[in-house]
This record gives sequence, C-alpha cells and structure tokens, in this order.
Amino acid sequence: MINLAWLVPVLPAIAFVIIIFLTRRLQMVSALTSILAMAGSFIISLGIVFEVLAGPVTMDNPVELSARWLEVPGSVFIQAGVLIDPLSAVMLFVVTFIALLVMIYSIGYMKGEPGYSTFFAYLSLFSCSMLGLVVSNNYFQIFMFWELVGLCSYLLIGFYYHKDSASQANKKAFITNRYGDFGFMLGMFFLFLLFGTFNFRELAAVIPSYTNEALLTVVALLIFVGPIAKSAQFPLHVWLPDAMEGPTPVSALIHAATMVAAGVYLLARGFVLFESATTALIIIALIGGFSSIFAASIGLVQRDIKRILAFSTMSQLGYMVMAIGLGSITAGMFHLTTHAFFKALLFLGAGSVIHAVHTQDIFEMGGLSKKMKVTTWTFIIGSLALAGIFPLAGFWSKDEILLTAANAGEYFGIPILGPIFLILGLSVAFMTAFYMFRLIFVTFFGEEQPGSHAHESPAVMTVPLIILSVFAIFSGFIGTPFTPNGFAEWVYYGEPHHPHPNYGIMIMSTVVALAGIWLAWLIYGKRAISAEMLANRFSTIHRILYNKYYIDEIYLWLFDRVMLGIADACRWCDRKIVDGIADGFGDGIRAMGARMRFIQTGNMQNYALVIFVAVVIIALVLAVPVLGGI
Amino acid sequence: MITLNHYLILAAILFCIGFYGAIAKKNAVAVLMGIELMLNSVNINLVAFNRFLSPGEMTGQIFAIMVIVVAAAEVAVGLALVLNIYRQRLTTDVNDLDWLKW
Amino acid sequence: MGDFPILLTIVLAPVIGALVILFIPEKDERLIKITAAIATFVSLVLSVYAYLVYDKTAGGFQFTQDFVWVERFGINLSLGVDGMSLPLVLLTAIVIFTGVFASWDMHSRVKEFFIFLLVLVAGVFGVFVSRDLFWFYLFFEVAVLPMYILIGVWGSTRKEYAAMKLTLYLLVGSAFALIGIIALYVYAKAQLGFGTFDIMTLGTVEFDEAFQKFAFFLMMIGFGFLVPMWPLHTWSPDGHVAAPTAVSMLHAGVLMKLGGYGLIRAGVFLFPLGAKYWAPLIAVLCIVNVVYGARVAMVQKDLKFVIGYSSVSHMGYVLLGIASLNYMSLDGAVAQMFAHGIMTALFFALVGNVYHKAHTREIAAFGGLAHQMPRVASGFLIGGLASLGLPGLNNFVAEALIFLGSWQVEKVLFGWLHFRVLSILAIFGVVITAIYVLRVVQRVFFGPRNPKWDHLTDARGVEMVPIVILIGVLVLFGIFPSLLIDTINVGVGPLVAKISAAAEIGGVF
Amino acid sequence: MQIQLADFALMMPEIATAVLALGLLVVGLVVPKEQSKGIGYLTVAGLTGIWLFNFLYWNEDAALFGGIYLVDSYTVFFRFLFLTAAVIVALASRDYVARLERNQGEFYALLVAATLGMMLLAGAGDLITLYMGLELMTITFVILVGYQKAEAKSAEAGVKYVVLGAMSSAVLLYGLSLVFGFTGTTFINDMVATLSSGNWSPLLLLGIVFMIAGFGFKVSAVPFHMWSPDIYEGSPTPVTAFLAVASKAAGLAAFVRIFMIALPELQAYWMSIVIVLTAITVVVGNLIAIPQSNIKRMLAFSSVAQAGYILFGLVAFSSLGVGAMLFHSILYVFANIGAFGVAIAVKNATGSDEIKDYSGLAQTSPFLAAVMLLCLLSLAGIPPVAGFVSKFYLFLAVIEKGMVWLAFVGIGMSMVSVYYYLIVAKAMYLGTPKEAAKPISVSAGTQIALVICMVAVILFGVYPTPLLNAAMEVGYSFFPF
Repeated sequence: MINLAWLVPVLPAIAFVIIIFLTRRLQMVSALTSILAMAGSFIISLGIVFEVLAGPVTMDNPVELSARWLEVPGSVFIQAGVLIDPLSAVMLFVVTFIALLVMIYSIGYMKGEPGYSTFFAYLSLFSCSMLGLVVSNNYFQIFMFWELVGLCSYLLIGFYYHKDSASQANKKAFITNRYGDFGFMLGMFFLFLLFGTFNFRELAAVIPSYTNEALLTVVALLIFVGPIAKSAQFPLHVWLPDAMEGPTPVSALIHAATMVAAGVYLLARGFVLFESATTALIIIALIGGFSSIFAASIGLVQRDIKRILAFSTMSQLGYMVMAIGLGSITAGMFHLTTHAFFKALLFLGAGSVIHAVHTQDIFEMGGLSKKMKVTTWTFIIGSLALAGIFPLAGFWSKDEILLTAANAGEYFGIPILGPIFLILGLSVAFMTAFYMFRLIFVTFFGEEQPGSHAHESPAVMTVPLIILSVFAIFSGFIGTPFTPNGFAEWVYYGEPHHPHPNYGIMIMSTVVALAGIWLAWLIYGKRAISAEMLANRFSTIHRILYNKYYIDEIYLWLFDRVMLGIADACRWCDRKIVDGIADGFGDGIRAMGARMRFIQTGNMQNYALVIFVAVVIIALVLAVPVLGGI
Repeated sequence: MITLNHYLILAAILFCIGFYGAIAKKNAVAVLMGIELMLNSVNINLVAFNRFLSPGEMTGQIFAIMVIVVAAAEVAVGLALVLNIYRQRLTTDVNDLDWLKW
Repeated sequence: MGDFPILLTIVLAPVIGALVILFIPEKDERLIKITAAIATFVSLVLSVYAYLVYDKTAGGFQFTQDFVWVERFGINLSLGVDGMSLPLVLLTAIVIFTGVFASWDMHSRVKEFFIFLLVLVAGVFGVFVSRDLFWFYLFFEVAVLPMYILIGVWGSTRKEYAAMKLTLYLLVGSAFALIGIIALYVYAKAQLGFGTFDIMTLGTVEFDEAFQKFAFFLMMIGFGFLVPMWPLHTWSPDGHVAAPTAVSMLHAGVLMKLGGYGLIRAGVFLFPLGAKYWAPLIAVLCIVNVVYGARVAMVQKDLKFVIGYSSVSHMGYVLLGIASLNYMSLDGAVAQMFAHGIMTALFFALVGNVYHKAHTREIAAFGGLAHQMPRVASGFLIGGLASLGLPGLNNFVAEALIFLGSWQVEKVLFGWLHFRVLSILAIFGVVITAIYVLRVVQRVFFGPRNPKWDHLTDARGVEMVPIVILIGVLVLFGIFPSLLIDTINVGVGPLVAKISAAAEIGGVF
Repeated sequence: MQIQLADFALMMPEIATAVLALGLLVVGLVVPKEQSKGIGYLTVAGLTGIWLFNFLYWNEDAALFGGIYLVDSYTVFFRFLFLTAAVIVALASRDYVARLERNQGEFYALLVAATLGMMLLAGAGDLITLYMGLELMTITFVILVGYQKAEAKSAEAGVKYVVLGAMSSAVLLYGLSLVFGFTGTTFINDMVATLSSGNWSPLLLLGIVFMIAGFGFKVSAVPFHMWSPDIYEGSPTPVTAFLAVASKAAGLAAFVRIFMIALPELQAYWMSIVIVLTAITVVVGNLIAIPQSNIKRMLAFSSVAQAGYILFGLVAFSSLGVGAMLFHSILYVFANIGAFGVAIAVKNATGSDEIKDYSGLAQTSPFLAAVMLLCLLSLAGIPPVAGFVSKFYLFLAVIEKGMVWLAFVGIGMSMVSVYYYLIVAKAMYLGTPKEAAKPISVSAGTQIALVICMVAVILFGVYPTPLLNAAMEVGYSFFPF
C-alpha cells in the first residue's frame, strides 16, 4: 500500500476535476464522486497505517518516493515526493477519516444549498492539498500545499459569498496567512541557502552538524511564522474566529481538525531544525502557551457557538505548539490526533444545532437536549473529551502535554520553565472545561426558546457524530502510559520516550477540569451565581475579553492608517511627482516650441538680420583662435 | 599705392552698406537695391582678385559678368513680384508683409 | 516539416492575415474576425509545434534561417529561437490568439482594428525570433505605432493622452537602445574587423569594461522604459487602462516582455560586466517597482488601473531576476515574463468582458457580480491567485525561482544594504499583492446580489475561448513547471556561463 | 580649355532637360487651353525618359570642359534624385495646376528648368557653374513660389523669397569671391592643392563662413532657415513639395562637394561650426514644428529638422556619412512629396491646410490617410518605413566618429518629431469626420504619385539593400576615406 501513497492526494484531485468539468449540475453524483474518491484515499491510508504499524517503517526508516518536479541545473532540484513514516501515516489516517465523515455529514447539512456540487469540489480540492501537504518529502512541496490549503480555506470560508461578512472573512484569512507564508518562505529560502536542499531527510542529515546556532534560530523562527498564521497562534490568530463564516462542515474539517493542525504538523516534520535552535524552541513554546491561554480567556465570554469552538481550537492548537516547543512531538501529535476527533465532533454537533435552530448565538438556544438527543450526547462526549475528563481521549493527550510541560525545566536546563508551563497548562485546562460546559448548559439545558422548531438532524448527519464520539472516547487509549507499544513508540523524534504515568499530574488536571465544569454549572446550570453580576463587576475585563483584546481593531487601524496611508502616498507620488516630472518635461518641450515659434516674426528684414548676426558670431568665434595666433 | 586690400575693404564696406539698406529700408524696391549693392561689392572683389592675383586669366571678370547678368534677372523677377504685391495691398512696405509668420 | 520556414511563417501569418483583411469589405465583420483568428491560429500552431520540437539537448538557436539583407553592414534577416525566446514566442501566440477572441464583440471600424492588431503582433513575433539586433530593433518599432492608433481610436479613459504618452515613452526608450546598438556595432566592428549585428557573433567580442558600463546603461534605460522600470513606468498603467481589450492583453502580456527580453539579450548577454556594474541600481529600482507598484494598485478605483499597476509590480520581479544575475533568477525572470503575460492577458480579457457589458470599470460600482457572472468571477479569481503567486499556477514557479535566485546573491549595496534585504522586500510584495487582489475580487464579485447588474450575461461561447485557454496554460505550467523551465534552462545556461566567466567588479553602489 | 563633343554627350541629360523646359514653354503657348491637360503628362513622360536615360551614366567619372562640370556617380545620383522628385511632383500637381487660370506650360517649364538648375548645381565643377545652377534654380523657384499671384500668401511668399534668396546669393557669392581670391582658382577639385600647402590667408575662413551661411540658407539650416517656413506655407503646395525636397538636396549637393572635396584641409575650422549648426537645426526645427496648426508650415519646420539630419552625413565626414546622407535624401524625397501630395489632395477638396481639417480622413479616404501616415512615419524615422533605415545609417556614421551626443540629440529630437507627426495621425485616425465629409477623389496622376511614394517608403524600409548599396557606392567613390 505504501507504494500507492501518491494516490492518496491524487484521488481527491481527480474528483475535483470531474466535478468541476462534468458533474456540476448533478448534485448527488458530485457528492458521491467526492466521497468515493475520499473513501479510496481513506482505504489506502488505512493500509499504509497498518503497514507502518506492522512493518519496518519507523521514524528513522521512512519510505520515500520522489520524482523530479523542477530543476535548474547546478542550482536547484525540487522533487515532487512522498515521505511515509509513522508521523505522516497517522496524519493521513486522521485527515482522510475526518474528511470522509465530514463529506458524508455534508450530504445532509448542505442539502438545498446553491453550489452544492461546488462545495464538494472544494472539499475534494482541500483534501488533495491537505494530503499532499502531509505526504510531502520536502519544504518546497509542503509550502506549495500549505498555500493551497489556504486557498481552499479561502474558497470555503467565502462559500456564502453573497454575505459581506463571509467575503470579508475569507479575505482576512488569506491575507493573514500570507503574512505567515511570507515568513515561512524566507525561512525556507534560508534553509536552502545554508544547506542547498529542501528535502527533509537530507536536511536532517546536515542540520545537526551546523554550528551557527544564531542563524539557525532565525531560520527556525522564520519558518515558525508559517505555523503561527496557519495554526492561528498569537498574533496572527485573528482570521480563525472570522473563518467561522464558512459552512460548519468546513469549520469542522479545515478550521478545527486538519488544516489548522498543519502548522503543528510542520513543526513536527521539521523538528530537527527547531531542536537545533533552543532559543527558537523556547519562543515557540511561549507563543504556543500564550496563545492557548489567550484564546481560552476570550472563549470564556463569547456568545457565538462556533466562535467559542474556534477560540477553543486556537487554544488547543496553542497547547500542541507548546508541546512541540517543549521538545515533544509525540505529545503534540498525540494531542493533534485526539483533538481532531473530538473537535470535529464538536463542530459537527454545533452544525447540527445550527441546522436545527438557524442561529449561532447560544443565548438564543436552550433546552435542546430534549429535542436533539444524539446531538446533545455526542456533544457532551466531545466536550468531556476536550475538557480532559478521564478516560476520554483528551485526558490522555493533555496529560502527555502537561507531563512534557513539567519536564520543560529539565529539557532546557532552565528550572523555572517547568512550573510556568505546568501552571499555564492547568489554567487552560480549567478555562476549557468552563467554557465548554457553559456552552452545554446554556445551549442544551437552559430554558427552551419559545417558538423553537428544533428537531434532530437526519441520520446522514448523526451517524458521523456517533462514529466520531466513539473515537473521542477511545482514541486516547493508543497513547496512554499504560499502552504497550503505543503512540510514543511510533511518532517520536530521536529516541522513543515511553511516558511514565505521573499520577500527580493526572489528578491535578482532572481536579482542575472538574472545577471548571462545576463553576460553569454554578453559573449557567444552577444559576447560583449571576452571570450578569459577574460581567458588571468585572466590566472592563469582560469588555476586553468580549472584544478579543481589541486585536482586530488594532490591526484594522494599522491597515487603514499605515498600509493605506502609504499606498495613498505612493499614488500621490506617482501621479504628481513621477508623472508630473514626465508630463512637465513634455509640457516644457511643447512650451519651448510654442515660445520659439515667435522668432519667426514674418518680417523678412528680421530674417536677414538673423543671418547677418549669425555670420558675425561665427566669424568672431573663428577669429578668436585664428587671429589670436597671428 | 592702391593694393588689393583697398579694394577688398571697399567691397566690404559696400557690402555692409548694401546689407544695411536691405535690412533697414522699408520700401521693397529699396531693399532690392540694397541687395544690388551687395552683389556689386562681390563684383568688385572678383575683379580685384583677378587683377591682383592672376592677371593673366579672365576668371574673375567672367564671374563678375555672370553675376551682373543673373542679378539683372533676379531684380526683374523681384520687381515684378513687388509690383504684384503692390497691386494687392497698395503698399510696398516690407513691414506689412508679415501675413506669413509663426 | 523539414525545411519549412516555421519562424518566418509565424511572423508573416499575421501580416498575410492583415493583407487579406484589407480586401474584405468593412461590412463583413464576421469574416474579418475569422480571418484574424485563422491567421493567429497558424502562428499559434506553429509556435506550439516549435516549442515541442525544439531539441533541448542540442540547445542554442534552432529553426534558424538567414537571409542576407545588407551585406555591407552585416545586416541579415536571421531568425532563430532558443530556450529563452521560444517561451515568449509561444506566449505571444497564445495571447494574440485569445486576444482576437476577446475582441469578438468589437463592432466599430473592425477592419482597421484587426489590420493594426495583426501588424502589431507581427512586430512582436519578429522581435522574439530575430537573432540580428538590427531586425530586433526594427520589429520592435513596428509594434509601437499600431499601438498608438489602436489605443487612440478604440480605447477609453483619456485615450488620446495615454496613447501619446505610451508611444513617446516607448520611442524614447527605444532611442536609448538604438544608440546602444549602434555603439555596440561600431565597437565590435573595430574589434572583429567586420560589422555584424548577429547576436551570437557579437557575444564573442570582448568589450572592455568602460564600454560595457556605458552600453549596458543605455540598454538598461532603453529597455527599462519598456519593462517598465520605476520611475519610467507611468505610461504603462495609463496605456493599459486606455487600450481596448485585445491591445491591453497584448500590451501588458507581451509588449512589456520585450523590455525584459531585450535587457537580457542585448544587455546582460552582451555586457556581463556592465550588467554586474549596474545590477545594484536595477535591484533597487525593481524593489520600488514591486512594493510601490503594489501599493499604488491597492488604492486604485478603476479595475484596469489595478491590473495596470499590478503589472508594474510584477515586472519588478522580472527585473529582480535580471539584477540577481544567476541561473535560478534569470530562469525565473524569463518564466515570470511568460507567466505574467498569460495571467495579465487573462485579467484583461475578463475585465474587457465586464466593461463591454457594464460600461464601467469603477470598482465601487460593482459588487456581487459573481451572482450574474460566475464564470467571469472564477476566471478573475484564478487570475488573481496566479497574480499573488499561488502554487499550482505558473506564476508561483517563476516567482519562487526569482526569489530563490536573488536569495543567493551575496552583495552589499552602499556598504550596508545587503541584497537579501531587497529580496525580502520583494517577497513581501506577494503579501501586498494578496491584499489588493483579494480586495478587488471581494468588492467586485462577492457580496450581495446587486439587481442593477442583472442584465449582465455571463461569459459564454466565443468569450470563453480566451478564458479557458489562458487558465489552462496557467495551470498546466503551474503543475508541471518542467515543461517550461527545462526549455528556459537551455536558453539561460550559456548566458549564465558567460556571466560567471566575466570578472567580478564592484557595482555602481 | 578643350571643348570636346564627348563632353556634350555626358551632359545629355542636362541638355535634354533644358530642351524639355523650352519645349514645354512652346507647347504651352501653342496648345489650346482646353487641351492643355496633356502638358502635365508630357512633362512626366519627358522627365521619365531622361530619368531612364540617366542610367547610362551610372559608372561615369569625368570632368567636362576642363573641369567646370563633373559627371561622376555623385552627380548621376543627384540627377536621379531631382528627376524622381520632379516626376512625382509633376504627377501630383496635375490637379492643382489644372485649377490655375494660367498657362500650364509655364508651370511645367519652370519646374523642369528648376530641375535643370539643380542638376547643374550638383554637377558643378567650378564656382561659376555652381553659381549659375544655383541662380537658375532660385529664380525659377521665385517665380513658382509667387505663381498664384492673385493669392495674397503666394505673392507675399514670392517677394520674401526673392529678397531673401537674392540676399543669400549675395552672401554666398561674397564667400565664393573670397575663396576664389585666396585659393586662386574657381575649380573645386583644384582648391585642395592650394590649401594643402598650408599657406592660406585667414580671410579665407571668412569666405568659408559666408559660404556656410549661403549654403545654410539653401538647405535651411538654423539660423539661416528663417525664410523657409514662410515660403513653404505661402507657395502653391506642389512647389512647396519640390522646394522642400529638391532645392534642399541641390543645395546640399553643392555644399557637400565644396566642403568635403575642396576644403577638407580646413576641416578643423569649419567642422565645429557645422556640428553646432546641425545640432541647433535638429533641435529648433523640431521644437517649432510642435505648435504648428498648418500642415504645410509644420512640414516646413520638419523639413528644417530633416536638413539637420541630412547634415549628419557631412558632420560624420566619412564615406559612410556621405552614403547615408544620399540615401536619406532620396528617401526623404518620397516621404516628403508623399505627405505634400496628400496635402495637395486635401487642399483641393477642402480648401484648407489646417491639421484639424484632416479630422476623420482615415474614414473618408483611407488611402490618403494611409499614405500620409506612412510618409510621416518615414519622416519621423520609425520602422518599418524607409526613414528609419536611412536615419539609422546617419546615426551610425555619426557614432562611428565618436559623436554619441549628437546621435542622442538626433534621436531624442526624432522622438519629439513623432509627437507632432502623431498630431496629424491623431486627427486622421482618431478624429471623426465632419458631417458633410465625402471621400476625396483624386486624379489618376496624383494617385500614381502617391502610390509611388507609398511603395517606395515601404519597400525601401523593408528591403533597402539595392538603393542603399547604390548610395553607399556613390559615397565611397565620392569620398573614399
């Protein structure tokens, strides 16, 4: 199966082409084409995963297939390649699996929307790009697919292009990501400059022996700018909440489970570089940690169901980035995997809710648990998983990250880092539990809204929910400290570190999560504490949080005043100065002509005089040297 | 003793007088006369050169005769044109001949 | 095909087309257009054929033909294409063929329009297939004047001003180039003992450093007008905006490339030392092009102005590629010329389509056009994505090569400005490009349906021809860049060898 | 001085021209007015015959009558040039002359006589012949310029031309007299010997200055050009065409012959003056042409500028320069007469010479517009029409001498010239025709003339080789340095 790995991204691409050119008018055919292709990819991925688990393919011994893509003799050789190791195998499985489920779900969710076929075409294109990214064997290729997933994200966020907000949001997403790509590109070029290759394995062979750590740090940080944007880390996170303008399945697939995780994947993939630049690693961890608490705090007070989930995603991504920054790609990737399942589940659940009530404001919902049993229960499972309640998936992966955080001091040789990251991680865990259960209490258990015609979604939507909730519950077991030959033995950097169970941390995280749930219950379930009163007491903080720390406003101001200001200045300069000089030159010549024509007075005696004067002048000019010599 | 230089200076003065007449006189006929003077100064030059430099040859004289003949033709045409313009505009003042300008 | 004069036919097919049109009555518009389409199709087919048949292992000039012209001065009509000019010939053929279809809705003075258009394109073809500098120049100038009339008669928005400006700018530029060419001839004649305008023969002459500096300067200014290099660029947005669709396509798509091509051929190739000396200046100016052009594009109100300034910005990349003077960057420069040509032609075809139906190009007047014109919107979006350098489309490959190439340059200007800083600024240009491209896409095509434009019909039938072909080319060469780059490699290789053989000298800064 | 019959044989074209002129005069008197149309065709036929006849003399190189007349390839080339110009002008002026209330024979006779004067001027081997040719040309032109005596502009132009022409003759003569005096000879070919001894009077330089002024007047080099715009504007258009083209070329022929053959020794003195004059001429001519609104006046200033370009050949002072100059002159004939030919046709139809009245010409009369456009392009020096090729060699010649700056001036000013030529193109192509505008009908003769000009302008632009080779051969044999 591994030899067919190249087919994994190609199948959805074929589906895309077929839909665009052939079956746009036939909605169901388009959907089925998409799903069939995806199923094909899924099966191959599954095969790859089993082969990897069984066979000799390990992180140190990957399978690489490549073809020449672009070559400038003696200067650059860029491959189109496939690199299969446990890292990409896991990722392949996650992406194909969730994509498949989301597509099935979309059959129901998108029913009756205009552009139904197009939607599936875009989903296929996205899958192609994402899978291409996953299997890439070099930076250049990963960069290309990196941008392509951005494109798909752009297209899908703007799927409801008739909405102004959607068309603004997709523009914002793309441009913000461009900033990230800019950094990524610079970093990539630096790598090429230093080592002359883009290939991951070749780079892995040479980077550790490179001595200029300062330069490596710069390179690593530049490359990290890419993930900052793509994985919505502070300060380039602003696009992710707005991206929720897209259809909900898109949010589930792209903006929760897969694409936003690409940043994390890239960090894991290129870890050899980051590992060689310790300073960069610390900065990455700090940014990840900060983003995670930053986003979680905003999530506390949001009203829009998808936005809460979006900030949660951002927060969890920050978790993963932090984990990798702290040196454990195992923890990061593990959390990525489990998170993909339960966050996709949550988004699809949210989609199911929105499908039923046609609003996204949680305070306009309420009491849905009676009408939408499957949705409610799967949603709660997802939330528990996210909050990290034993023994759901999230518990194990979060535990792994907290464990890594606790070891940070040791890892970097700076003892203070351990407690800092541990406390940070625990705080996030607390907030996560709080806002998720705030959401649940308000949406599913609060008072029923009058005139609500909510009803359970069709099976085509609920079945994926159920499948995902199964994974949300059990997927954590592949990587518990008690699992033999588990996740840590597959995906690792350097040597596999089998985690030893740290009961202290397990207990602490559980307590913190339960505390969050309890507080949410107090405020929104039992109403023992008035939410309004809290909001009024901490009105400043509430306002800041609700307005997302005013980051958007700052950016808008910067764009309007600085970017457009410079642009206006340039335009002015172009019209008035550059053009002005050129036109002035032309006008000057014309004016000279217009003046000089009056030499021609029409009086012939003047003409004669001119001849005479000219003769005299010439004679004098000649006379000076000649007579001077006599 | 009158040398070549005297003749040359005479011719030069004559040329200048003629030129002055040509550019200062208002009457077109007078202007043409000024030009005649210029041509005559040339004739003096030619003849004087011939006399002083190569007295055996006739080149200068022939040249001068040619000039005289041609000058006559020129003036004939010129006067005709001046006459024509006088018929049209009832003036021969060259300052008024400036319809063509700029 | 044996000895079939492929290149000559490519050049002459439009001319013959024009002559045939001369004898078609003005009334018969359809026949005129079909004739034009056939004439350009012949060129297109032959260009594609030449592109496919070109022997990359042998390299050098192929399909050569020589006609002795003025023996006394060593002027020959020598035709030939190498890896550098071949893609540009192909580009021209594609753009003009699609351009004819893009002007299918032309209904005023059709006969004259197509005659001038075909003459213009013959000139452009001629430039790319000439191996003789005299003919190179001559063909170039042939292309200029029809442009004046085409813009002046069939244009819009300040057309007379723009047409005059464009013509004068181009001519002034060419004047510098002409002096450069003549000086080159005179110098080479003294060295060789015989006069020649043959580019390869001239390439063997060792010009001394002072002369190289002087001559390259002339070429730089001359072709800089064409490219256009800041601050010699203002003709181009005005010209683009005023020109009728097909002319905009040809103008932005191909004519500007004459500048880049000329600068490489007659500048860098002949005067590697001069190129090294002046490269820093080009580099600095091209950054202004890139960043400043993109900035100005950001605040334009007219759709065509946006594209016009985007061309200024994108041609800056070509200049950056040239200024970096290495294999990758020069490859990229040529590839960028090709890619930008296709992309911008696509843009203009689409804008022309919209303008023809809506009679305005004011960005603010539009909104939600994707409802009425989904195909145009998709096309425009793809063009926009190409413009901002999205992988999978041709422009990305070109820009990436240029960036990669310029990244390798270890030069420090003014004693403090590392060349890489310039590269970074250039790369930042892609961010700004994204901003203005997406802004336009969003404002024009997205948003709520505007009933005011309900009468607009989507592109269909003949109108789809340019859109489909141009997008197809963008995607084809975007996914399989080797198809393009391998050919360009063959052309750029000898040039790079020559550059590296030349001594290292300090730059102008 | 030995007079041989063979010498007359070599002068047959001149003699034939003289006979033709006289014959036309007689025929014009004899033929009744209604049938006088044929005189134009007779002229054309006669001139064409002489033109063909002239081919016999291509490889001659002889000094006739002891050297007062030279028949070398230079002379023969200029004969071709003048005859070509005369034929085309005669063809193009058919319509124009037919409208005149005058004896048609006179007009053509004068035209042919002027041609004869030019041929004499080009072939003159000594100063007296030169003067005779010059005056024959000038006086006939004076009459032609004032030919429409009833029209105020024509009459005024006539007076101006006679006064200024005579004055310039006087200035030139004064210079010639000094040159004669201080070289002791009137034979152009003999002067070198006197001068190469290195023993010459400074007053000779004064003579040279006067000669420059005199010839400068004829070729209308700035600042001696002042007459030309007024006279060009006022003259009957066919005369203007002929004047602008042939008279200028004739003046140039003599100018170049004297300065390059007789005075190369003094190059150091006169060359700098000529260079400056050339540059000024190119600049001023082009600049003043910009604001003109009358097409004839615009073309007048453009022809002033053209004189500057032609003088590049003299400035280059090389065989290449002479060749390029000859080449440019003959191409200039086609381009300029073509442009004036269209002006004649338009004037006949609309009665106006104003550029704005050319509005929409491309739609009403596409043929005329095309000829005008191509000819103007040729004047501007834009490929693929002929003017470019010849200017190219002029610039080549100048740059070969290291005067890159002059080439810059020349090319830069060419671009300026494009601007004002394009104003005409703009009117023709961009403008809309007036309501009542009808296609302009032109007679067969004019059409033939225009077709000749157009074909020549395109043909020699694309394939200049034969003509260029001929011009270069003349250049190399005339001035083999």
